[in-house]
Amino acid sequence: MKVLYFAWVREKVGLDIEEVSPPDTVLTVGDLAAWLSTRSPGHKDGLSDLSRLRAAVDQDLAQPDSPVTGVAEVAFFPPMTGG
Amino acid sequence: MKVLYFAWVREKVGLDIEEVSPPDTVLTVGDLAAWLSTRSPGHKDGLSDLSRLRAAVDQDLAQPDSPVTGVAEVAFFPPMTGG
Amino acid sequence: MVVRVQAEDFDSGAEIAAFERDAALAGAGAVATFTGLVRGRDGADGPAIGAMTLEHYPGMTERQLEAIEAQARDRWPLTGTLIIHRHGRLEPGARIVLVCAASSHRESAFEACAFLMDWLKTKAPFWKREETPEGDRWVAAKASDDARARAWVPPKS
Amino acid sequence: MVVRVQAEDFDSGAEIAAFERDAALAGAGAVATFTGLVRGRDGADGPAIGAMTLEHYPGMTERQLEAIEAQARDRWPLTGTLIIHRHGRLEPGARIVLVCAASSHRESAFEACAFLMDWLKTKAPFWKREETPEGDRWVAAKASDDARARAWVPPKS
Repeated sequence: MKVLYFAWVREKVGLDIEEVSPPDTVLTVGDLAAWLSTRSPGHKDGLSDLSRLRAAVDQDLAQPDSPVTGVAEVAFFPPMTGG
Repeated sequence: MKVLYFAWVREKVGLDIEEVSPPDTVLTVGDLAAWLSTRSPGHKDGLSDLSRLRAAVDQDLAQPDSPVTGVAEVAFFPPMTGG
Repeated sequence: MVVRVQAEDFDSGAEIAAFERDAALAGAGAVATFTGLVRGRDGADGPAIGAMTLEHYPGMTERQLEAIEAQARDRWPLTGTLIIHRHGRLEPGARIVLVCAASSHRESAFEACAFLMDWLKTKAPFWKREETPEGDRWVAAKASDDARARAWVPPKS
Repeated sequence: MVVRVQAEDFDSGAEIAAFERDAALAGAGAVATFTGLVRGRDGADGPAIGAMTLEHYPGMTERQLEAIEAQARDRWPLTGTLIIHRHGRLEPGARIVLVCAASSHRESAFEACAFLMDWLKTKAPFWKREETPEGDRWVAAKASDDARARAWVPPKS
């Protein structure tokens, strides 16, 4: 599974993209964020407060309880500020 | 006093502009329309139904009870359809 | 803060580009524009519309458009406005009116632009005469236009 | 029905002129447009704003803009839409976004244009980083933008 980070989440994690293989216990976007948070202090800093984050699963906006089993791409980022 | 007519009011009256000297009893826009209506069948046709008309006094929108004493220019026309 | 009433066509692209350039120089963040065209038909499957002729009241037109524009500036913090309105005979597809409003934020720019259009529809002295297969006819004012214009008037306390 | 995401600047005047030409050919009577610019300062007397950099999520951005555009076409009878959104570093006064909507009547054109802006503000994956005298900072999302986007969702029965 590819995981992408944008804006300050990218800066805190220190990566813009990584390839990960989460265990079968990781079922949702929320599970994935919690599991990724254990990978480094940067991951923890960027991903531990889900309320400040938005996520996308296979390029569609997702919720903390959206499933991630079998998906190709998950992204974490702050609320959007386009326009 | 100059009186101007526009759109179908102009067509019915058969004039786009005329110079008139209404008697002192003509105090308001409504009085003026009633007085002008007596000038010809066309005037009557164009001006007798005030509810279908709009008016301007010295180029500002006016009401049937707006005074016309001493004004330079009164206009009668249908509701506007610009834009 | 420009008002023009003219028979000649105008170049929307050039007008909007120049308006936007001034807005950028004034530090604005939002430019809303509206162009009104002579429609080709009345409704998606309606009858074809012919050319139309716009009659107006020279002098009063400019005066009313300037008053409408001043109202908009009173209500919203605008860095610029532009109103161009044509008169005379216009073929289907021709430009009738261009309204632009610039402000710091998009809410003000959108609202001022919609307000300018709603008010000029009911307060600027223009009258449209349409050419139809059954002959010419004066376009009747729409009650919905009056209602939209009145919606901008704050309720009296 | 065109969506473009690009680093390059665009020519609003030329884009709007071409959009309006297509609208006229489609028989539309109303073209509403919005251009978003990098503001020069924060509020009329606020501090000057420096350049900003727009980061985005390539692929998802186009996908979301197309979804937003499809929503607008479902809601209003539009003859055409155009969305151009830039990314990368943009100086004050630079164009960020252009949205156009064409319809038979002005209500639909204005509403669709405002809707497209409100929705792309909260649903298109862009993030702004501002350069300030105190250093760079990520622009925080506004609660008011979320509220405006939600206002378009019809209440559930």
